[in-house]
Amino acid sequence: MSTTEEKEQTAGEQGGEHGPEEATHEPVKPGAWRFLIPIVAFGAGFVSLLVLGWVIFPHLLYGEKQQPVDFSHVVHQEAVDEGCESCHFFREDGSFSGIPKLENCVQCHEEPMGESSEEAKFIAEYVEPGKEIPWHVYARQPQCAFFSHAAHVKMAELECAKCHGPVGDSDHARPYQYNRLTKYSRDIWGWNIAGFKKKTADRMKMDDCAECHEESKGHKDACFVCHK
Amino acid sequence: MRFFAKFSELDSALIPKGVKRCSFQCFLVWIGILHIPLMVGVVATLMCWGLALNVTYLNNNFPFGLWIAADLGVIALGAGAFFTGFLRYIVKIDELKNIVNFAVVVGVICYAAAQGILGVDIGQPLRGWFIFWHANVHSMLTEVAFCITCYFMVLCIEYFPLILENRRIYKFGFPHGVAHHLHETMPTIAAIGVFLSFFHQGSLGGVPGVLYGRPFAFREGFLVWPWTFFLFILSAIACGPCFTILITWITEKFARKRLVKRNVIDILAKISGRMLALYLILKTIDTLYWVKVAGDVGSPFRSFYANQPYGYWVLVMELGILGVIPAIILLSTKARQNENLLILACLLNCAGIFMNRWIMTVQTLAVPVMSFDKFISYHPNWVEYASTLLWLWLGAIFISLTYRYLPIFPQEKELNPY
Amino acid sequence: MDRRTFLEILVGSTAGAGAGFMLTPVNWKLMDDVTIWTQEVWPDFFAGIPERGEVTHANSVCNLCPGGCGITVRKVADRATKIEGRRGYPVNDGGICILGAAGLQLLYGPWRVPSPLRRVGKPGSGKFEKISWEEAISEVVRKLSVLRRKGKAHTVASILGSDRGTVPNLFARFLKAYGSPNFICTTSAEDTSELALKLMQGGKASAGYDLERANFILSFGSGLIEGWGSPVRVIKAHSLWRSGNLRKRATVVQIEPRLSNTAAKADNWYPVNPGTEAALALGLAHVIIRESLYNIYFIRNHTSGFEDWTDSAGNTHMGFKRLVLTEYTPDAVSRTTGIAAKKIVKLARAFARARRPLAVWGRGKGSVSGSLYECMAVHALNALVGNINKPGGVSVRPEIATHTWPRVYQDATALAGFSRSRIDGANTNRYPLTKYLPDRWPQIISRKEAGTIQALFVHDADPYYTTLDTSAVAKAFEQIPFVVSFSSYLDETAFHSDLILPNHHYLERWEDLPTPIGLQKPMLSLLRPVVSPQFDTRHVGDVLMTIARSLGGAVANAFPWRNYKALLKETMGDKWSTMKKTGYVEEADYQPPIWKDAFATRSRRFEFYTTALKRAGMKRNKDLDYLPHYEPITPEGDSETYPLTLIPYELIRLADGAIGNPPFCTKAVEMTELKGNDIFVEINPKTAGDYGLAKGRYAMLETPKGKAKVLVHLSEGIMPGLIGMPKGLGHAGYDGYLAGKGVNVNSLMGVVEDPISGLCATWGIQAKLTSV
Amino acid sequence: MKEVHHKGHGNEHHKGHGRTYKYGMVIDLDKCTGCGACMVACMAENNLPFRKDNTNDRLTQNFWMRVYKISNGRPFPDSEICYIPRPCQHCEGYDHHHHTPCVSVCPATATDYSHETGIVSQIYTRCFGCRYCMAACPYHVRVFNWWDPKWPKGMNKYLNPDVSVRMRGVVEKCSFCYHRLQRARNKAYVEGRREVHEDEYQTACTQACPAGAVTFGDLINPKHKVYKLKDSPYAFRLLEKLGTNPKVYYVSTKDWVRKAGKVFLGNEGRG
Amino acid sequence: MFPFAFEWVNDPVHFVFMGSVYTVLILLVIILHYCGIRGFLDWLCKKEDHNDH
Repeated sequence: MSTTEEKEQTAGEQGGEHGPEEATHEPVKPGAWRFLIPIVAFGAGFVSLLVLGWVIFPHLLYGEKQQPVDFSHVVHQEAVDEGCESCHFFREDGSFSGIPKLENCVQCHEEPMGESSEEAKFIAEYVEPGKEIPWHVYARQPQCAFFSHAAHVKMAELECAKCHGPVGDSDHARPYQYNRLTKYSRDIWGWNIAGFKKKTADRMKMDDCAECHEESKGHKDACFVCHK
Repeated sequence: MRFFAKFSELDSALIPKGVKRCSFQCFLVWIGILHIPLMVGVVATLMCWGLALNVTYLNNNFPFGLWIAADLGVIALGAGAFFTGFLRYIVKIDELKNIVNFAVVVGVICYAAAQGILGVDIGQPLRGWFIFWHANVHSMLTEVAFCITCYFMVLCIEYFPLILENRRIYKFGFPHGVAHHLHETMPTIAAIGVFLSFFHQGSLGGVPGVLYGRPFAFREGFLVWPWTFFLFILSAIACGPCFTILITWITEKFARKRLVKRNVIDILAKISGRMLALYLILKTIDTLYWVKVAGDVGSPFRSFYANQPYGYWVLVMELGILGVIPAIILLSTKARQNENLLILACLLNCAGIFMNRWIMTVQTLAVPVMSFDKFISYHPNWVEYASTLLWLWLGAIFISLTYRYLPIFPQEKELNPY
Repeated sequence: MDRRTFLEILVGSTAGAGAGFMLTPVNWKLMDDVTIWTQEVWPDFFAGIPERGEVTHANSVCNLCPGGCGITVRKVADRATKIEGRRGYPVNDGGICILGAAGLQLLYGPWRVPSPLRRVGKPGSGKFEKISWEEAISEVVRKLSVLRRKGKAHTVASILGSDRGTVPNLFARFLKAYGSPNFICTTSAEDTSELALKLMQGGKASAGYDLERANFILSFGSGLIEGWGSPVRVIKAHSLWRSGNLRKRATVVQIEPRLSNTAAKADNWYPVNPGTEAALALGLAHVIIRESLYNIYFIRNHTSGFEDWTDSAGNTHMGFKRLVLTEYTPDAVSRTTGIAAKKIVKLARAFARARRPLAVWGRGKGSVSGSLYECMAVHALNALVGNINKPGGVSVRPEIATHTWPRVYQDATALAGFSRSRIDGANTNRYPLTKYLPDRWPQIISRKEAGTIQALFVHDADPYYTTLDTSAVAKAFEQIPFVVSFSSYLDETAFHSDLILPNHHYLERWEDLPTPIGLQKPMLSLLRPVVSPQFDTRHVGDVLMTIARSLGGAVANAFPWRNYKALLKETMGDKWSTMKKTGYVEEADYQPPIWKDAFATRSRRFEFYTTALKRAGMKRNKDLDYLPHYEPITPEGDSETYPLTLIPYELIRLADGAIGNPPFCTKAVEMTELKGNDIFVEINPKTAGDYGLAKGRYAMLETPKGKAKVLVHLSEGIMPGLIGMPKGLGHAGYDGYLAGKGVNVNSLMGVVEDPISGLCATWGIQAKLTSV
Repeated sequence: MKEVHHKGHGNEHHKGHGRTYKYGMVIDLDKCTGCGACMVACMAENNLPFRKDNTNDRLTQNFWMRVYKISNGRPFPDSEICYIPRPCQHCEGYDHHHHTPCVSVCPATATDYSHETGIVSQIYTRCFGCRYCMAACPYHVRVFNWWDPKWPKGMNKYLNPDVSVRMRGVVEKCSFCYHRLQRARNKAYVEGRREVHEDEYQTACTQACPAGAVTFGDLINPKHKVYKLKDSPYAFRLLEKLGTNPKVYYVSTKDWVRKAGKVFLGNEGRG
Repeated sequence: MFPFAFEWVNDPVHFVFMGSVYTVLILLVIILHYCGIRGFLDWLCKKEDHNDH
């Protein structure tokens, strides 16, 4: 139906309309190389989106906060007798205490125990006014999840590090990153923006729960095992 | 004014060669008029999304209402696309090539409408993708969702070459080539479409049919598979072509000229009539059997029709007035030739399918199951109507644009030389 | 660059960007995150989901009704999240009623009074300003000092929900020291019942019903499962009756014109003409006596006034037997009550022959005081079958003695004021036996000259809503220049007060609670703070003591305690430690006295013929007046204009007293009782036919006291000619969750006084219902 | 149309993974007084919303436990009333024949029948509100969140953290207070037990019922009270004939109540 | 985890259903790419012709 004459004609007619604004790209090469133009343009668009998606996007998505006190698990591990359970213990009703309340801390820290400036700050800012420490919880699970520490630690005898990683060996509290959209801790999706993980502790999404359940129990379990 | 002139110029450059279209001003006014009800629909949709579904008359007794009935209805009406494609590319009824493009256009609208309405209907549209990601393949809705999404893709692929065939786009070499090759593969695509459509048209029957807690819609054993399955396919392919005819006729009325030759229409009408007749026979058997089964287990049949507005008239209306009458018209060669009768038959047939889908969903829910349930009636409110009719206006705009700029009626030039 | 190059670059880079985008995690990640946003952030935005925390439980007692159930409050961190029935508690053992379960809505609701409020708008306008406690208290003190100085101490009155426990006693003590006799409490069927016991058995005690062991329960309109007595306990007893092999451990007979839940659950339902229950009771007595089915031993040895008797002056008096045998033949009773004579005979035999029969009295939940003679007639049935102080019967139950307070020293002003006669007319020659007549004072105030009451304290009561003939109450309130409410909630009375001094909510405060109503064993339980006060509220006891101290002089001296808790501790004495530990003390081994010692009447016997009434100075001379008999309490209104009779009915799902119904309970109200803001009245389809009324349609309900637009509900469970209307709706106070829903049936009713006690004996009112 | 049956057939699915339970309920209608405490206890336990303009028509109000008032329809004075508390029936269906009506229809696997506990779960964060399950349920136990979960100011304080607050646009229903089982299990695990005692796991309505009309427990454990109660000659289940195989049993000595409850279709059903 | 099916269960229904879905999707993708690439190649050939011309 169409003819080459028509094509050239229209191009000639309207060519001047848009030209100058778009001249930022490489100059037009005449002749045989011309067919490369769309290919190069394709490549440029492709690469810039890749950079945007993989490098810039995570910075936009996640915000960062410092923990109120730079807590050293190493120092505390040495000071206590019963390992993690000295501070992260089970209550009588089977629930897990999670991050200790101030009252637990005060049992030892009524007065400064060491020289550290962080401890001094902690005592001045929280112990003395009796204010709870607003910790940011790396592993905070969503409202809809019921995570039973008892089932995992007491029954399945999992190590804390299996999910939490080697927190106990940390000498400093790492910065807490949170998803600006969902308010989740970054640890849930994992620090890899693509969601790839190497170790079990790298991610805490439902898939990861299901993966482990499938390995150990042979099935992913019913929804209500962990949901509420 | 200069802008307008520019656009007007562009507009005339886009209009297919050798056909006459109304003036650009006239077209703009027409599109503008369509935007008035369209905006009402948009407002209704935004209300549903913004204020939650309490703005509708749906309630806990009627979780399904107009929207689901409309969904099932438009999918059936859109069956014209797959069935015409099937006849054209697989059965190879060559005349149908003159209407198959338009059938695709109607199909695209219907399937887009189905998805769009579902997008308003569900309470959490932002999570709608769960139906694919967390699919429960035992659910009829999953099957339907997968099929209509895939089939919508197919329809888009079928529609795509039409765009490429636009006068201006076609001039570029690349689109030309793509369109050409797409045309080549069209039979394969049509076959995929037929496969998909076949399944979800049937599965739609299963949507209420598997609800064994709702004895009104529930069928068991042979009656559910393959009976209901094929009943739904049959009903869809009986009315789909009729809907295509109806829309073609309406388009012709607006265009004020013939666009498709009578013999093409007649073929579709004839096939539609046969399908409808077959459907009615099977549906009657199904109904009688259902009455018998219902009678066997304690005669709730009467109770199904005990509460107005769902009395026995529903049965008479659905099968008689909206079933037998159009079937007779469509089967009779003489009656078919009368355009008024033909269009009446198409209208009745399409209304019949809609009524059938309404009965299968809304009446199913209205019939009390527990002996101490209270009968409650449901009717949609303006929000539901507006957000559903929105797709009518969108469809009208879509057809207007397609008709104006794309060569969808191959016989138009021949029928209207100038 | 030419147009083609531009297009190629545009299309190429867009396609490249598109392809690149598909290979980034952005789309998948955002799709996931948007979803999580809908799952977590969105609901949280609306609901404000609180933090998780440690779960603890705290025990206390519910005081939303006189039932006194033990409750266990589940807390998460410092929030109370759920009220449950306390397991092992003597009253309710783990069960809880609908209102109790919704208690937290009252605690955290927006209808709480957040701080002391002073009215700024016109009276009743509901416009208040927040003021400090000091300001509020000093305002009260200022007003009270002025009144006292002017010698008008007696014009101060208080209306309370109860007269038992330390807080009511503090009020009584305050008024006594201040110089006013007008300590008024709202009354209920319990008051009439106590009076009947006093007259027939002597002494001051409440009735305890051994519902658990009774095996034939004859209920004269008592809503046993609608909140009569201590609701959970009675419902538990009901379950006991329904246990056993054939689920018939006990037979329950309900006598009531309407098919209430109790009637529906009863083995037999006798729809009686409303207000004729006494006649039926006496008709049953007739059969029992005629057929000698009564407990001859008890009647012969421990009762007086059964047979005709001669007094010391030689006058012969009619005995109960003669009265009943002559006046209440089944045929006569049948004509009055509308129940077939045959049925009466059958019922009487069944009742008397049962192993442990028990007749209970108190219409509905027992919120209306009722007719004294009717109560006596029913109690006479209990006496006939000899179940007084017996297992499965009715017994007297004293209160646990607590440490008595030092005597109040009244100065001259106090003495002068205190000796004036009461505003409500109780304890006068006209009504010598009655303690309070809370339903009478509105009329009295409106009749008498202004200034009768200069200040009114309201605590634990909502007279503005609960008193019958609401418009008269409103008028009375207008006459009182200074109304102080101690309510925790913005109820009607608070709404029409000049000053609100909000008390702590019951889950925030210490208080003692007397024995739950209807229990056989004396008990004392402790209300204790479960959560810290949520608003700027203060304990009413502390506030009252602060006021007294600020008034100075003898009034201040009457309150030597440091604060309310110190007073409570001192009052409880040696029981305090147990109460604090377990939440209650109970005389578990309490046994009602045996017949020989049971009766404190002058004759030391159960008196059918109450000499006490005679001695009290009643100006009545017929023998009949001292015997239980049927004296119709005629409803207001002429039956020409008002051909139908409106009877209010009570629902356990609708709190109809001083506490407004919480939203959960209102949500649970049946759709045949409330629809949107419209209330339903229940009528028989026959009535509907007679008056051209249709199901579900609007109608105008009119009584001599007022009119209201209602919806019509047709029910086969109500006697033709009657209109049933649920109690507890039509609030104006609280909040949109309750206010404006339905009609307050109290506003359509008037007070009909009992001829002897003067208490409100209204059971209905003539009405007409026309379709609109 | 596909043959529809259980996904992950119960028995093989859980082979070697501890005991299975069938939690169920027996409700004694002779004892039930229709007081509504179960409804409110449920609403309080499970963070159910309420609104100012509740029209009490039960059509847009959310109840997990709803008490039906039924009448024998006879004229005065032979009229009778019975109350039927109706939690989720937790239908089990019959293997390979009938399945839990709502589970198989859910397109997103937001609802599931657990063969370990016999509880039909509903995951609000998974549900996207298509309401197919509501159409499937003949008991109307499933309700939709037509509104956003708003509470009057300050009322959010009593929200139970063990139960998620449902966002608008999702379906919700009674869970047999599953979170209580989760808590009870926690306690058992810490104490070194795998089994939860009967009284450790009771639903809110069971616990609240002042009449003791609701009994809850493991229907297949002979030590549990429900085991015997469900075999009462007066026991029936709602719409038994449909073949939903519910796990809520009712007991009533009144014939008309039993008939009203179980009858939909006349003849004896399967199972 | 299999794409598009988190709730994967090893039963025939899943295989058939998901199998069909994927067959359809793959077929469509192949067709689109086939047409696109063929069209592009055609265009390139033509273009060179044109330039030579």
